[in-house]
Amino acid sequence: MGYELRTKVVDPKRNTFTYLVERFGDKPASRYQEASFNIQPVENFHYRPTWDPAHAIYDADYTALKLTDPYSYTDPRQYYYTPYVANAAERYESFAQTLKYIEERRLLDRLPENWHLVVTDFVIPLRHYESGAQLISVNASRFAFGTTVEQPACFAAFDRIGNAQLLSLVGLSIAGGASETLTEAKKNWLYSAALQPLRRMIEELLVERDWAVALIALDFIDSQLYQLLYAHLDDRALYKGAGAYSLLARHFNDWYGGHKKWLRALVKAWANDPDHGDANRTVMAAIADRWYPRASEAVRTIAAGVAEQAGSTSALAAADRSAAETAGELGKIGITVTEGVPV
Amino acid sequence: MAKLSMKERYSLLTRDLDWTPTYVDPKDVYPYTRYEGIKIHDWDAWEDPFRLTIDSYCKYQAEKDKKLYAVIDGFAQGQGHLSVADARYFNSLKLFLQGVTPLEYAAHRHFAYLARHLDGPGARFAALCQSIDELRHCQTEIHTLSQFNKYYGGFHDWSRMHDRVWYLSVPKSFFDDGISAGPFEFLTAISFSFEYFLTNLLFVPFMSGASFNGDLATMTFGFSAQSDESRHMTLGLEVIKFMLEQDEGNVPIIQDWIDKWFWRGYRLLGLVAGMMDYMLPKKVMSWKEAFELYLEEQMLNGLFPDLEFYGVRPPRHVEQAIIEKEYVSHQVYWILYQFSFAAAFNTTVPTDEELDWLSASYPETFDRYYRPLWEKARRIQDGGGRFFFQGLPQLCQTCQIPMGFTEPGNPAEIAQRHSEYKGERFNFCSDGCQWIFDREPEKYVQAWLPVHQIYQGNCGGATVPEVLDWYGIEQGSDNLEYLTSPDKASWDEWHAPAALPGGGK
Amino acid sequence: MSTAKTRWVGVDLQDSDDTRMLVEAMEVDNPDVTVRHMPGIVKLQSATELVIKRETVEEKVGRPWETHEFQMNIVSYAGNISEWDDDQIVIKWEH
Amino acid sequence: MAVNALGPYDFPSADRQENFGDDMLVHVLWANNMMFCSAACFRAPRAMPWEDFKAQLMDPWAASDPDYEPSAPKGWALDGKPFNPEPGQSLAELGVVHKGLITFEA
Repeated sequence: MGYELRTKVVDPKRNTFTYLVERFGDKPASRYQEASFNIQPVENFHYRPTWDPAHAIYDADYTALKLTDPYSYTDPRQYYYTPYVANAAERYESFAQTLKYIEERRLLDRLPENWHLVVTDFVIPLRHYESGAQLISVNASRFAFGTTVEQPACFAAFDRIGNAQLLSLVGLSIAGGASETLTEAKKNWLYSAALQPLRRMIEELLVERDWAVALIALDFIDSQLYQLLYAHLDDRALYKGAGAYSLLARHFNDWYGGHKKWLRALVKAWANDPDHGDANRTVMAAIADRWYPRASEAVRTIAAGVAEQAGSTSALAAADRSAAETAGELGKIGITVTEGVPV
Repeated sequence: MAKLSMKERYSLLTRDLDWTPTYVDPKDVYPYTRYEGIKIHDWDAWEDPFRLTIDSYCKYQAEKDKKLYAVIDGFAQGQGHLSVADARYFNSLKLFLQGVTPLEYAAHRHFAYLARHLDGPGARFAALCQSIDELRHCQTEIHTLSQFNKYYGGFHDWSRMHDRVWYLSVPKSFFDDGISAGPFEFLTAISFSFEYFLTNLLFVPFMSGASFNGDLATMTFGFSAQSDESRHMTLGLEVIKFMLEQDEGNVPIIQDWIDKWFWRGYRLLGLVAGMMDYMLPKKVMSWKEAFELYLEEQMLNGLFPDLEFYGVRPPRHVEQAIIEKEYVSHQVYWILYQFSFAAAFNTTVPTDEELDWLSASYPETFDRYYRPLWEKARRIQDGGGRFFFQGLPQLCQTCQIPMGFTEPGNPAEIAQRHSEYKGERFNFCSDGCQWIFDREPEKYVQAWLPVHQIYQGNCGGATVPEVLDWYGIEQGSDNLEYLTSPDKASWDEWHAPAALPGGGK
Repeated sequence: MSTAKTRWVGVDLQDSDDTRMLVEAMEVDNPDVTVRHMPGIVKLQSATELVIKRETVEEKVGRPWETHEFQMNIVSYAGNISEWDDDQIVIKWEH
Repeated sequence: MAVNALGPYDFPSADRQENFGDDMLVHVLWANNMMFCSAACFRAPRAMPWEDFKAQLMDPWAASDPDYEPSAPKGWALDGKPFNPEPGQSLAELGVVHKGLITFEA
């Protein structure tokens, strides 16, 4: 019977799902499109949340930033679960290989003392920062309106906890598989003066009810912090014989390079929305007024700590540069940053 | 160097990432975990239900997906849809895509809420993994079933239908009920009741059914999803034990939730019961057998003696479900049969062989109550007609299924219950649904009941064709009788003996 | 139903080539296990508990095997996973 | 019992009488005929005379079963209590309430 069947030409009656035909035309859809468009329920919700009776189960009003059509936004990486997880698996595998290489050659032990201190006192404590970033991202995944918007936030949350785990693995490695370095790192996160503005800002973002405000403000930090620690110091590490630092930093720098694509594209979509663009720009400028100086201060305080404790002569200038560069980048996509930019 | 145990290492990589905020009030960081009355004294007592770090999660999941998509692609390229038992089989998949896939998505979204808003980092991490898993399930289901959408009706507008069509308000309202509850009730509802207690009755029939009916693609996605599901089950059981151990005052609250969500879930599974006994051309096992095996044997005899230790008894109204196992599938499919003019799947009178199988599987009830109905339906059909309920049905305010269920033990008498709340009357199909309403009438009065919404003029118009248009149902193709459906016609055409071999491929 | 109720623990595995070795390993470590084949599924049940030991599985598959890998095969289970560590997985009822 | 909620939780019923204007919802169950899986639900003016309700709404529905005879229904009950509707009485006069239930046998 199988043989007979294969002798017949069976033409498809339909190219894809109706709502994709309506959106993209009558042609076969990509797997990203099938997995991401018109998935979330949009109407006829049965009951109001008891934990927030003022809103519906899915509600565009969980943020002040609006999209006329939530599916006007597309993740430029076109990640749905499968490519996301395949890429993530590669990233972790590649990190594991780096760490193995470093361990085999005892490169962490061979770090110059001040670079060792940068790792233990400034970088590894950021596993808590990443963990806070995870909470902010996963909140966006719950409360955003529309699957193309919430889906990358979900992946970001997963990435952030992944980053926290990678940083923790470095800590475990430094302590020869024991937990002391992580215990120390947590103390630093809680008490080190250089990290407190950062921790304070993250905590305040955890009580911010508008998911998009928290996500954008988080990126104000990310952009400057990743630039300082994983790009600038990576560069310096190569000059200063801190090979292990450079090898590790590269992974985080690469990650942020991919990560920022989806969020910046979302900012653009908000800024250029046909109906809400102007209002969104006003809201985003207000977010920048409130949070950008805080982010710059948090990162600058870390740079000052690195300068003071690890003897860096370039960190402060690098922090200022990255605050200015980030402001410039944001300005191009629709967030006017006026406060917290060094002159 | 001392290698840390899996448990210690896992703890450092997950819950140790947490810290107690000092710049803001921790209560404001986790505002949703105190209003339900559940008391948690020590989140550290949480036992991680599984210990998978992000790197190994991604490794295993990437591997699973690689295997899965290879099967999906191979099946599609080989025109696998032509080799299933019969095109009638696809109706069970239509129901699955319209009714179950959206629930996977809803779970994705609301486990994200738990991953943010539970106070305990161990529990949050487990919820985060489940959130992304559920997205996987939603998407792999869409991708698997997409190939059938290209050839058969009923698949093409599932998400719009889930928001609008009458029988899909049953699963939708079920999940909306969970989402709109607090985090601990949601965990009891979905993690415990649905994922642990009832999941086997949902997935095993569908996946074994797929396997038995030659649908390798669906079987593979189903089993691949189930391999994640075992983690979710472990979470469900841990959640219940954790809450019960934390405070004695939690016990009665959780008992109430177990009672509510058993009945809520059981009513929803009525759709699966009808699917199993009627929509699968080749039967895996009867609903009654599955119920006995998975619910009675494994849960009531296995799980509940364990929970008795904490002072939890088997769910209220479970004895009614046990009585109903003799007939509930017939009642549900009889509803679907006579309302399939308004559904995005086809139904038909069972064949003689199937009628005999049903008689043998349900010796107490089938010949006495249901065979005569099918014989009459067939006589009508033989005379050129088709029996449809020419009107709209009475709906249960709670489960939203047409009120076709009967007095326990008497399949001939439709059960009618009603309650009054603020001077208005509300109708129910059963003691269970009435009890659920009476506990929280403020909630259930909001229900978007499809029949009532049609009568209020909110569903596209006053006539059936207008409503079906609004539903997104392609009339004459998605709906009505299977034997006269385009699905059947294409299937016959594609399987007609070839006079001459056509092309080479 | 009988009056003397057996409290089964069980695990349903996907009926695949990989699973066959797992089932063999479980038969070694769980003498009272019953194995039942259903469409697409192998159902293992025990009246006491079910243990999956890394060592035994490794002997059967002839390569290193992490207990995490068990999740590649599992479809469902009944009981409580009371242990899932580097060396073994134990499924039983606690009380 | 009441719902536990964070904040006021009091929403109007989705199907309150006023949403149907001068009409209401009426359920009719053919009690001894399993062909109909459930009772039917109709929207009808409260002032509609019984004879119109039966002829215009109920009879066409009951005729889904080819064995239905419009003269056959007997044993009328309203919410479980026997009643004898007169052709000219309106639904309101008969005491039918919004979402109430009329049963018959045939």
